[in-house]
This record gives sequence, structure tokens and C-alpha cells, in this order.
Amino acid sequence: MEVPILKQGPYLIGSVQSALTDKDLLHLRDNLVEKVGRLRSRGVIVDVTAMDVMDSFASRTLSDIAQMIRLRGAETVIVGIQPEVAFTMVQLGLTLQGVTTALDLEGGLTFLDQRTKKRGADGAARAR
Amino acid sequence: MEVPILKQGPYLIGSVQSALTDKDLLHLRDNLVEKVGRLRSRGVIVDVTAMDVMDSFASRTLSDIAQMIRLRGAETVIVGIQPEVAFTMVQLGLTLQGVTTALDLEGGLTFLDQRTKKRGADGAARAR
Amino acid sequence: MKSPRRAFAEVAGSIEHRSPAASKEEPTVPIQSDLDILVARQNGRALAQQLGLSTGDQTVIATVISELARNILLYARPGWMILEVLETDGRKGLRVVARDDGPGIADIERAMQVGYSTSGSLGLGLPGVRRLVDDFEIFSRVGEGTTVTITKWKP
Amino acid sequence: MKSPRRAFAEVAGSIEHRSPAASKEEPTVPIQSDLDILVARQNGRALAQQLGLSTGDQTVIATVISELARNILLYARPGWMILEVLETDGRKGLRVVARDDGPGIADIERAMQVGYSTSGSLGLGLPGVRRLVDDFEIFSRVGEGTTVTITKWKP
Ligand SMILES: Nc1ncnc2c1ncn2[C@@H]1O[C@H](COP(=O)(O)OP(=O)(O)O)[C@@H](O)[C@H]1O
Ligand SMILES: Nc1ncnc2c1ncn2[C@@H]1O[C@H](COP(=O)(O)OP(=O)(O)O)[C@@H](O)[C@H]1O
Repeated sequence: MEVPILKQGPYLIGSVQSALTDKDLLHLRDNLVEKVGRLRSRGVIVDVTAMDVMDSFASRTLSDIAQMIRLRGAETVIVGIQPEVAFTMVQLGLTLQGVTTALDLEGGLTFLDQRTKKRGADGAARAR
Repeated sequence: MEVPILKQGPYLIGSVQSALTDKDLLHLRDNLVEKVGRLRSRGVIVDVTAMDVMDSFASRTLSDIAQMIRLRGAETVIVGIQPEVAFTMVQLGLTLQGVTTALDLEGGLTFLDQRTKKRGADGAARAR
Repeated sequence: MKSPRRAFAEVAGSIEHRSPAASKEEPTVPIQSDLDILVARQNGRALAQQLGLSTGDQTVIATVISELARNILLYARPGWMILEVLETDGRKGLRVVARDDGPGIADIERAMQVGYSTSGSLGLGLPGVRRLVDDFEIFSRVGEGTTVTITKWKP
Repeated sequence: MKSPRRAFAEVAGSIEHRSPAASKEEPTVPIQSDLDILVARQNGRALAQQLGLSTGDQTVIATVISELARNILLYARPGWMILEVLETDGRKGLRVVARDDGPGIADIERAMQVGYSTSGSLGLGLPGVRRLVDDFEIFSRVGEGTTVTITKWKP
């Protein structure tokens, strides 16, 4: 299932609607990286509320997305990781090191607003 | 013994009152991970002043708590590790890598205030 | 969330490699594509829910299936996932068997270490799975294949 | 905080496996649940305090007991902890014996390595315990059980 990507002002929001195959996740990655340049977006939110499993592949792909987006000059926030999913990820050793997280869409938007306010109109992203 | 979790403004404070069994610690973990989402907390403090022993299990569980809370978009600070406990932990190789610590409750609150002031009202957490 | 009881066995001997055809009543899901991973873990979650496992444990089962199926896809395709409900001594549990006729693993102990990977991947799969479940067994013979058997007991 | 004297022995031979019943005057705490770990380490701290060990060394004793009891719970339950006060050549010390009839350890040298774990755990317990105490001895025979004996001397 293709993940819809919505443009909301200077941000892109990828809203996962259901469990994803590996190919779906890779499409999401490629689409975000392409769109963030075409639409000159300053931030990206990936909402994973609907993901009931986050295995090593999904976790790695989300990290990759955040790093690729950063190299394109924008910020990424992963939002909506459910409690059971967080529990299982940590037991597996999947900690999304270096990736920003927020509780939900609202938290993600607030974070991006804060971050991008501090920088220029077209923004710039800094490695952590 | 159940560890009481107090809500103080945007923060949760888990205050260990006595030596804990493994099950008590796991309950603390599960309760914090659940509450941080339900109450939209921006930070969590675990006060371990009363813990006279920190073995590999306790140490790992505290790390897990910090990582799970981060995946839910909030910050964690462990406060109150006593000098003898710190000594023994390091000899055992338990260094709470990647986990933020502070001397006491006050130090923990100051840290969280600093961190969350920099970010939006709903906050977001980034791994170090 | 986790029972402290835990069994671990590494078997690398003359045990008969279990044929998937031998277990007739169990649903056997072949793993040949990324879509099969999805189907297998959805089956696993449904069975875990039916058994009355907590949503936390349902997530654990689905994730474990995902990791084991992924290894089959990466290293030993095709393979099979067998899901079964156990009942012994009044205890109920869910068993997952991931089985393949792939190249096998020469050094199992090494494969079980955090960070060891022959595919440039994270090397977290097998040790992580072991941490998530109650019982964990891996049997492998080079040139014949690998069987990983895990059980999650209902508390 | 630590005496420089330190003995280490790995015994894997024909020494008679010590029965907990043989030591009648010593308090033997069975380790079967996580609550027993708590009780054992509180006993240990109390005895260490009685003996006049520093609060630092009391914490060391309690932590060492916790780690050894945890290994029994994870790998070899049930087992026993025996605490005794030693007095030799005018020196006083506290001895902890952790004993089980579990599966034993096949390769002790490996089990003593930092990071080696068969449970996906940290693998810090045994090497860490050795670092914390003055005398450390481990005896294990596969199929019979494991005995770890440590001593902390009063400086
Ligand atoms: N079913 C299998 N068949 C053959 N080799 C396997 C299989 N599963 C795992 N392995 C081997 O074990 C290694 C470790 O696996 P794992 O811990 O899951 O990490 P990763 O998949 O990230 O490499 C793999 O890199 C691979 O060499
Ligand atoms: N009492 C015991 N009986 C059997 N095996 C044991 C026992 N204690 C330790 N072991 C083995 O030694 C390994 C290393 O132990 P340890 O250093 O305490 O680390 P960890 O408990 O984190 O694995 C364990 O993983 C286990 O295989």
C-alpha cells in the first residue's frame, strides 16, 4: 500500500495507513527524498501510528529517511510510535539513534515550527 | 513495592522508595511508558536515591526506560545515584551509556526545563 | 511482560531435520517475498490474540516472526514459518518455527552475538529475538538448512 | 576500598560438588524467585555491616550477591546462597557461596569474558563480580551444577 504524502505549508507529512511491505517503505523513502527537494520543504514528519510492527528493516529505513532528508537540508521527525512497539524495538536493540521523535503529529509540528523559526526561510539542517 | 509516579506539570517523576524486585522495576517501566503518552509528558525523572543496589538487571531496565521514553518523544533523566552505588556500577561495567543523569531531583528538573524550553510545547526527543 | 523462565539450546548435531510436511495440522506459510513476511506476522498476531496474549506480547510475536522471516528471505529463501499453539501442564503458549533448506550457519554462537552480520546489516535479529521470547532454540547444519524455534508462554 | 590480594581459580575437575546440607551452621537462602534475590542481598548487607565493612564494601557485597543470584535464576534455578563470616590469621572476611544443581558451564573461560552471554544479556556479571571481590573461585561441571565462591576481606 502506497503511503500518501501530504504537503502542509513548508512541511511534508507521510502518513502510514496500515502495515507496510518492505517495498512500500522503500517507496516512501524515495518519494520523500524527491518531494522535499521539488517542494522546497523545510521539514518532514513520518507518522507511524498505524505501524503495529517495527522490525530491524523498518527501523533502518526510517533512520535512512531522516539522514537522507537531512542531507537535502531539511528536518525529519518520526511520530506516533506506540508503547508496545517502543517496548519491542528497545528489546531488539533498535533505538533510532540520531533520529528525532515526538509523541504525535501535533508534537512533531510544534518541534518543526521551533526548529525552522530559528533558521532562515529556506532553512538549513545541522547534523547531530 | 509499587513505585509511585507523580505528575508535576509537564513531567513525570518516578520516585523509588525502597529496594525493588525485578517485577517492581518492570512495572515502573511499563507504567512510565504508558503514562508519558496518556499525560503527554515532556520529560521523565526516575529518582533512584533509595536504591542501595544497582545490578545489571536494574541498570539495563533504566536504560530501556530511557530509550522507550525517547521513542515516545520525551526525555528521561536518572537522578540520585549514590556514591557507593556509582562506584560498584562502574566496577561492574554498568555505565548507563546514552542515558542522562543528574545529581538529584532539582538537577533533573533544571535539565528538563532547559531541554524542553528549546523545543516546542509538545516537545520531541533526540538521541545523543 | 516477560516470564523469567528461559531455555536456550544450540543444537548442531545429528537431529533429524524436521520436514514441514510432517506437521499436517499446523498452518505452514512459505516465505518467498516481502509480502509473505507481512502475511506471516499478521497470522502470528491473530493467533496470539486468539490465545489471549496481551497486546504487548502480540507485538512481540509479530516482530519476532518478521525478523525470522526476514532472515529466510535474506539468507536462505525459500523457507517456511509454522505457527502452533502449545498446551503443556496447564500452560499455554505460542510456538513459532522458522525453517529453511538454505546454506545453514557454520558458527551459530557467532551468529547469536549482537552486531554479527554477514550482510552488512545490524546483526541484532537473532540475539534480539532471543531476548524477546521465553524459549529459544536454533538448529543448523551447513548445506542443509536452519530451524529456529521460539515459544512465548501465556503468563 | 579494595585489598590488592586476589586469588582466582577455575576448577573443572574432580572436586566433590559441595552439598548445601553439609554446612549446617551457615544460613542457606534458596534462590527461586526475584524476591529471593532481594532477601539474599539484604542478608548479605546486614552481615557485612555486622562485620564492620565500610558502606562501600557493603554495597559491593549486596551487588555481588544480586548478580550471582540472578545467574541462578536465569540459568540454573533452583540454587542456594550461603553467607559466612571467615576468620583466619587474625583477618576477617565475608564469604558468599552461590551454588546450584543446574546445567553447569561448559566453557568457563568464555563465561568469564566481558560481553559473553547465552541469554542476550550484557555478559558483565561474572567478570564484574571477579573485579569487585578479593577472592573469586568458580567450579562447574556440565550436568551437575555450578559453585561460585567469593570473599571480601576486611581491610
Ligand atoms: N536462516 C538463516 N540461514 C543462514 N544464515 C543465517 C540465517 N539467519 C541468520 N543467518 C546468519 O546469521 C547472521 C546474524 O543474523 P541476525 O542476528 O539476524 O542479524 P542480521 O540479519 O542483521 O545479519 C546473519 O548475518 C547470517 O549470516
Ligand atoms: N549458575 C550458572 N549456571 C549455568 N550457566 C551460567 C551460570 N552463571 C553464568 N552462566 C553462563 O555464563 C554466561 C556469562 O554470565 P555473566 O557474565 O553473568 O553474564 P550474563 O548473565 O549477562 O549472560 C551466561 O550467559 C551463562 O551462559
